[in-house]
Amino acid sequence: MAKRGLKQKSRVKKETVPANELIIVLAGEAGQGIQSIESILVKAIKNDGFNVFATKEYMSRVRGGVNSTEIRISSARVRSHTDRIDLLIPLNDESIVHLTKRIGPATVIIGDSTQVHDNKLMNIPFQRIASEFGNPIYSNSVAIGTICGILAVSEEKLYADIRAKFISKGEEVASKNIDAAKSGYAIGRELYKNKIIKFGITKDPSIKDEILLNGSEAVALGALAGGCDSVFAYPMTPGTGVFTALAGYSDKMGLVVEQVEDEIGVMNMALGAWYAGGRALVSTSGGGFALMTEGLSLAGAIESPIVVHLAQRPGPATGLPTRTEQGDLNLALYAGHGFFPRIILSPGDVKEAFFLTQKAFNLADKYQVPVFIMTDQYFTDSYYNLPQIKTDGLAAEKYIIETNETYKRYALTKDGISPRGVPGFGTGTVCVDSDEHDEEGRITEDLDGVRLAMADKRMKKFNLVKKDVIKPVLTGPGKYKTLIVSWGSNYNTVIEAMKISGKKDIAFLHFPQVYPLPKETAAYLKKAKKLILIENNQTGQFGDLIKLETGIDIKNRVLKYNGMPFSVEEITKAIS
Amino acid sequence: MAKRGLKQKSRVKKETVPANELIIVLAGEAGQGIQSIESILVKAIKNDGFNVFATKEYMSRVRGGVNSTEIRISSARVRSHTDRIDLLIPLNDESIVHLTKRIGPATVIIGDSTQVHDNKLMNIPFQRIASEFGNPIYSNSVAIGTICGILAVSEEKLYADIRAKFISKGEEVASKNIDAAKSGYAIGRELYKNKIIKFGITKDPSIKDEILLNGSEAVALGALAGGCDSVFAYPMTPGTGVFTALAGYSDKMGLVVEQVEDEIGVMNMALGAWYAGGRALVSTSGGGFALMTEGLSLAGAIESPIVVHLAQRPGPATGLPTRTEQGDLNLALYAGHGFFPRIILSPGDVKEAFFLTQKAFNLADKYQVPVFIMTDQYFTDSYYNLPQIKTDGLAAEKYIIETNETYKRYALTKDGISPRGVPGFGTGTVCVDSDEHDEEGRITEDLDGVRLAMADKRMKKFNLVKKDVIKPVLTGPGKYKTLIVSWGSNYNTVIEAMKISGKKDIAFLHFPQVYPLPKETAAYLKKAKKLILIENNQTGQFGDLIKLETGIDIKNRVLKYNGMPFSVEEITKAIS
Amino acid sequence: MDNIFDRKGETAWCPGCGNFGIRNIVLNALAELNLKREEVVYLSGIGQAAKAPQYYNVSYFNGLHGRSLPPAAGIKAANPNLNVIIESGDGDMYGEGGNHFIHAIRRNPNITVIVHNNMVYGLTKGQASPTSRIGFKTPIQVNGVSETPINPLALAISLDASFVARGTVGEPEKTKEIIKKAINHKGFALVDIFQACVSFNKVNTHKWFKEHTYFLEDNYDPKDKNTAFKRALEEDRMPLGIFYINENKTVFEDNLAAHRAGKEPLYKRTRDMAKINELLEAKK
Amino acid sequence: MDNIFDRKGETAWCPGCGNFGIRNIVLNALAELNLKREEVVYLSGIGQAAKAPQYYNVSYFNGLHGRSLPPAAGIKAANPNLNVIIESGDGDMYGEGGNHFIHAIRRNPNITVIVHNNMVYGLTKGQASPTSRIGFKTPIQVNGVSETPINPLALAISLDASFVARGTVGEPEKTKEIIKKAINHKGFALVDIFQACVSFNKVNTHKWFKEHTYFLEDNYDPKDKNTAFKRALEEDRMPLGIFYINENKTVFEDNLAAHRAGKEPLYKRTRDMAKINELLEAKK
Ligand SMILES: Cc1ncc(C[n+]2csc(CCOP(=O)(O)OP(=O)(O)O)c2C)c(N)n1
Ligand SMILES: Cc1ncc(C[n+]2csc(CCOP(=O)(O)OP(=O)(O)O)c2C)c(N)n1
Ligand code: SF4
Ligand code: SF4
Ligand SMILES: [Mg+2]
Ligand SMILES: [Mg+2]
Repeated sequence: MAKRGLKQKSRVKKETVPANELIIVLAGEAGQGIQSIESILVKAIKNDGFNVFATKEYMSRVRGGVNSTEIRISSARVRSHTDRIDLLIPLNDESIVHLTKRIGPATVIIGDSTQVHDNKLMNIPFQRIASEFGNPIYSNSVAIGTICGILAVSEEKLYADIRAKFISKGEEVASKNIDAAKSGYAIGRELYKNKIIKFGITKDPSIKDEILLNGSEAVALGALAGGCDSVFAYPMTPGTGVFTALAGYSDKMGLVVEQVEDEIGVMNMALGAWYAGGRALVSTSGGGFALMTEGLSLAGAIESPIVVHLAQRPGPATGLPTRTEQGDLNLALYAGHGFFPRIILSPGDVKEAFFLTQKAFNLADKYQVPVFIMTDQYFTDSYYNLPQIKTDGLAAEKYIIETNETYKRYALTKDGISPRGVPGFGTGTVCVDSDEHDEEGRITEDLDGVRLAMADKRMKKFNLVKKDVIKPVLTGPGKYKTLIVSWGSNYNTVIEAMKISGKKDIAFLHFPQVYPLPKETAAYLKKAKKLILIENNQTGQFGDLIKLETGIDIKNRVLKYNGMPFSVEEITKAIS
Repeated sequence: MAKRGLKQKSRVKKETVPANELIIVLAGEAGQGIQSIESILVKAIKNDGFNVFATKEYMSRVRGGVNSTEIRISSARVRSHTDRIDLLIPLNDESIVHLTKRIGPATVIIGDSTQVHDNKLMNIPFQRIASEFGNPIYSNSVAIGTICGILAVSEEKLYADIRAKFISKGEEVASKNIDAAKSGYAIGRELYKNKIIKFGITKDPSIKDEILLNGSEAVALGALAGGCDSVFAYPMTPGTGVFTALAGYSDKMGLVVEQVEDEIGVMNMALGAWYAGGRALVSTSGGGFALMTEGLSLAGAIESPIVVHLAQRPGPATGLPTRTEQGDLNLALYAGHGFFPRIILSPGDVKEAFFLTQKAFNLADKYQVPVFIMTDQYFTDSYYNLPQIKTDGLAAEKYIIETNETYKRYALTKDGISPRGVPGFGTGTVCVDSDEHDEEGRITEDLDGVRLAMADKRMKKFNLVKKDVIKPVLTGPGKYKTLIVSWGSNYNTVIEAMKISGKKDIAFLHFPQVYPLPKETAAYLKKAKKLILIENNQTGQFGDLIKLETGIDIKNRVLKYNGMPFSVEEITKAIS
Repeated sequence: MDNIFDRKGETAWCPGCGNFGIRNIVLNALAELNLKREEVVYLSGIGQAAKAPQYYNVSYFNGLHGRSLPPAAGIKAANPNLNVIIESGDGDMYGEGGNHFIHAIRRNPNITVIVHNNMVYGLTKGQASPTSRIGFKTPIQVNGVSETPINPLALAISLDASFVARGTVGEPEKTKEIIKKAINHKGFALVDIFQACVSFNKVNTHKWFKEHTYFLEDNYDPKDKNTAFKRALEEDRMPLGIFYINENKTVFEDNLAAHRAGKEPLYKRTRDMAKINELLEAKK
Repeated sequence: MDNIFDRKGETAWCPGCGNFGIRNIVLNALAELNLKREEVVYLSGIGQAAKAPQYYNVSYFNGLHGRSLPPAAGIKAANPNLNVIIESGDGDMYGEGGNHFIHAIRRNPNITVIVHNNMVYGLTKGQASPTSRIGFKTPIQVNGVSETPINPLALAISLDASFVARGTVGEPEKTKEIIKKAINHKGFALVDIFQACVSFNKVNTHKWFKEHTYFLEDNYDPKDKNTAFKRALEEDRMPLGIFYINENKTVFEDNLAAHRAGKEPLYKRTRDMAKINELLEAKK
């Protein structure tokens, strides 16, 4: 049924380097400072008017191993991961081994020959140059300078950024780093002039005014725009990024931020917060969410809103803690015992993540249901420049009512939604119960009367939820022969692959909301002669959902489950 | 899509009392002793050569409320719940209100008019008679005697049973209870002679040698026959019965029985036991199982066998703790993050429960996968007479190997199964890891090599599991027009309803194994003109699974989700 | 006089059960404290004791077995002005809920936790609970309990809980005073209450509790942790009263950024989009 | 001399981390005890400390975060002859795993529990752990920890744990002796070990631990619970050594019906169908 997980076979063979793009990969041990090189670099590049995209892959360890960061710089917007590397800067030998399959004949490798040994290596003595300024530790700044020199990034801003980064360690450290970067810059200029590295990227000054946002920040900011006032979590990669981002905003925004003892506590505490009028987010990954299963069912029973950010990574169990996968869709779909409605959203890019998360809070509150935001490690850790996000028209919609003495939390209404009061607001009592309950929220054993009424009420709400579904997004011609179907973080990669394929009869259907499945789905699928399902998991969980809901079985499943995201090349190949 | 949950509309109207059957219902508060009346009665009746079936429904409380026990006595084998009541013995007024819908014009109601008030009541002064023997508490024995009198059950054995029951409280108490029963017996004989209660059940002396077994005991004994040597649990209705039964056998069988602090601990402790060579069972219900989700994924990752008895009750959350439902199939199907194989069995009657549970341990051990036994409250609490179960040919198959220095727990083999060693048996080390691991069981970050190999290995095992599926059981003509499809505890009720309907072109397909779905399923379904799905849940979860796996959408779904099991009458109506 | 907290009507408890006594004690305590009914929120897990909130005339959150403490903290985080009281069973609080118990004490929200300690699982019909005594026989512990019972007071004191007390249904007046002090105390207050389960615990009966308890001396000073610990360990006759108070702890909700400037409940606040725009601007 | 427990090769730990020191201490302890390598089973949860079993040459069960204790008891239940040792982190054991910690102490299986206490979550990059000190700043606890840190020793003593001790990487010899005694002890033995996380805890460094610890006197008698508790509460300079031993407790696996007659591992036993037939006969 399913294709075998895509495996990268060998060093990339044929390649046509588009001159208007440069793909740089930095690689080295955890602890060698790749992250900080990346953060300075990407900002400097963007502020100079380049389109830029950055993503990283790393091992589950604090030091050692091999991690790498990919930085794509381009005339056009770039927002996805490629296998191809134009310029590789390895900080050790292991990096080259680790990336072998992505090194092609045209890949330029620069590095310090005292650290790295490869036939293709162009030696730049980063360490020696750094030592000239007193400490080999400055070699990262030499590397930053080199890259900026290659790109001819404005020096002034770059050095200001470096100063800002290091000034907390004293003026001397800051200026030494700047000096190191300057040396690197000169080298970079040379490399470019000598046509060692060739490209012709056009800058766009308006990019300076754009923002840089990764998936975690987009979810965190979207949550705040949705009125999120509290976050409960237990650290778990890759869910921690959203938690950390919100903690960073807590003083400014006046948030409740609590690290709970375990994920069971997380979910139950968040439900307590919603009960008393808060708008809480929980952020976790598969294993942590597994522990919230019973609590999710509680949300269903007491009809509490809750927003769950579920950042996926490969399982089963601990699996590959720092890698990526889209393997938790079934878990989100079916977690919890007993029937209750739920909504599952799956942002395809950071802008969509912002708006979907914003909306998630309103949906959760309106329908009193759990809403999931499904991301993954690749999505949370990737970032790129995009035009400023406009919050015009956005509001954290209020649904809470003031109660009076006759208030009944589970009043049976026509549409199944009972107005939600909170304790302390009005004179009524607000009673919620995990047992089957009557309109007042009290335990019942009235099976034919109350139990059925309450079960049917929950079903009515679900029917309402089904009418308010975010439509799938079609990219490409309205008249297509081939339709690519995917969800979540594959979005930008598929878009780019479609462009590269150049085919005129291919379209792509992306699902910002995967559940309830939009009712248009079947019609879209039926129009196509050929369907291609793309999922970053082992079995095609979304394909199964589509089959269940529409009866259409997409047999052509392009699946990947080695812990890495799809690359543009892989998808290009799969759709060609 | 789905029919509204079956609701019992009103007092049963038309009825034709088959003379060869008597349906007795006892009802009263929790704490009034209905359970002990039932246990003495059913045993006495069976030992006298009657076919008997008993089931109970009760509220989630220790005292008060209304509980009832249904006892069917018949010439033929009876094994399912009916709405009809021939003889009702209410111990209080609430009992009559509670059972209103099941009381028909032909229902005879006998009771003590100082306790119960109803136009139809035939007064038998249970309390006064009991008081004559010194204590109104003996009234239960009067009632037992009355029923046995009606049936003309052998007095000698009956009184011996009563003595056995009460002798621990002293000779006086025992003989007073016997005297009370004797008075009741005489009354019962009168009632029968006066044709107040009419029936003509033929006895079969061979029934004396049959056994009485409920669902819980069947699972417990089946587990023991499968080599189960340890049980870990946290009390949760209706999963507790199996736990209690095994605790009762622990001294005789030399078992490990441990009540763990929570369900997370339960699952993880059981996995530890399997790791070291034990064969552990866990028994729980939906909410408790929800907490085991992460642990289940661990079983998947480390390829540990585990047998889960999942006794279902209505959700969401605490729901209706003492009621019945088949609402946890999706949970069992999809619990756990990441992909790994699993097996789900769903016994239809107690004999099948014995053999399936026995087999579950061998399947789990052979394929190193989780195996579920899905029952429900109705199933665990119901019992009836059946011929002695033969254990000939059954064995607890041994799969554990002795290790040597080169042992690798996850050796890559052709079929995906790596021989399983245990620590202390041989000279090798047995290393299991929740992270993705290599053949030795050590953490890996080799994505394209080891990760894919291990993911594919788990898939290979799944393919093997799919080849060894217990076939569905067809009852009725091979050439059918209508096919009833169901799973688990509905089995006997459907069988009886089919007989009553008398239709020649109806057949019934029962699934002892629901997952992986037997490959014959589609063929069976396609042969039918009309399909009827019967499930005791709100949405038709098994129907969804069938749709997903076969593409066949059974639109005609007979669903019930008020917390009660299907009755013979309901299914008869649904299939007519 | 009518007690505004009293929700008359049937309960699901067994006649003679200690739960009734606790209910009366609590009702009196609530009335005497003159709490505003609308500002009291009750929580519980699942069990017989955990049905208590159903029988008061207050708002409640009757959550999952073992999980009353996390939502209680969530409620205080969302609205620190509410008076939050938990009433639940020994199995619920110290068994399934044990991890929350430890960490809620560390977190120290201003809540009151009343535990009905009947040394047994009542609702599920008589299995051992974490407070069951060694040797206690049940249908599961067929040869009697062999695991050391939890001493909830010693445990709470070891975690430096801010208020640790024990009462008994047998002493309604004194227990009521303890509960009142617990509710008035600012911080996490534990009141473990001995309660006989007449249906499933035939050992630790009303009589047994009477014989095995006594009150701490009137001049007992609950400020010293070591003394409190020592007294909590007494086993033959177990002291009752307030064992330990630590007034020097900060309270969970006060430490939250959300409530540093003021205690306005979250539901009253509105999100200022200008601030979001500022955060977005900073991403340039 | 070659240590048979040493599995040479790379680790995933940071240079300078205290985990290396603990590893050496443990390796020496294991070798000196002359344990049979095939009978040692290691367990851990998830975290940096929890990677330890990977680096020994023994059988191991590297389970879920926070869940090392339940499988350890399961292993002892299935085969009481195995020597079971847990090595895990403070977050793993006292945070996510807190409920198992409490109840494993009550259960008292004969296992040794070594906790790498670095007062931080290492693997997830520096959030507070249950043992983090008040005021400790992290990317989550931006204004510093405000929750009272767990005192694992006081907690264990309050639960009457059968062996409670603390060591430090800074004192390898003495800590090794403690671990040896813990492994030889029959029952649940806790050894909390101070270990500096050089990457994420810049407060509780090797130096800090040195300055804030000292060893219990040589004549300290670990038999009295009250004294042990008192000493465990000392904060300014924290004592090291064996705080408490209770030899009078029965051991979990010995109480099981399965092992009352003998300790034969379960995998060696065969099920006698005649017995099943007897049970079935009794259903007549
Ligand atoms: C997750 C989960 N596990 C188990 C149960 C079943 N259960 C309900 S109450 C209870 C124990 C009750 O004991 P306790 O808390 O002491 O309360 P009591 O009934 O004695 O007042 C259990 C095990 C449940 N509801 N949920
Ligand atoms: C259920 C679950 N929640 C969260 C995590 C993420 N996680 C892995 S290790 C860890 C904490 C590690 O801290 P500690 O136990 O102190 O070990 P250290 O790394 O400091 O040695 C966390 C939160 C997880 N793996 N599983
Ligand atoms: S079961 Fe026990 S605790 Fe529960 S109500 Fe009855 S007597 Fe009380
Ligand atoms: S993160 Fe900390 S505890 Fe983990 S290995 Fe590095 S220094 Fe050690
Ligand atoms: Mg209790
Ligand atoms: Mg730590």
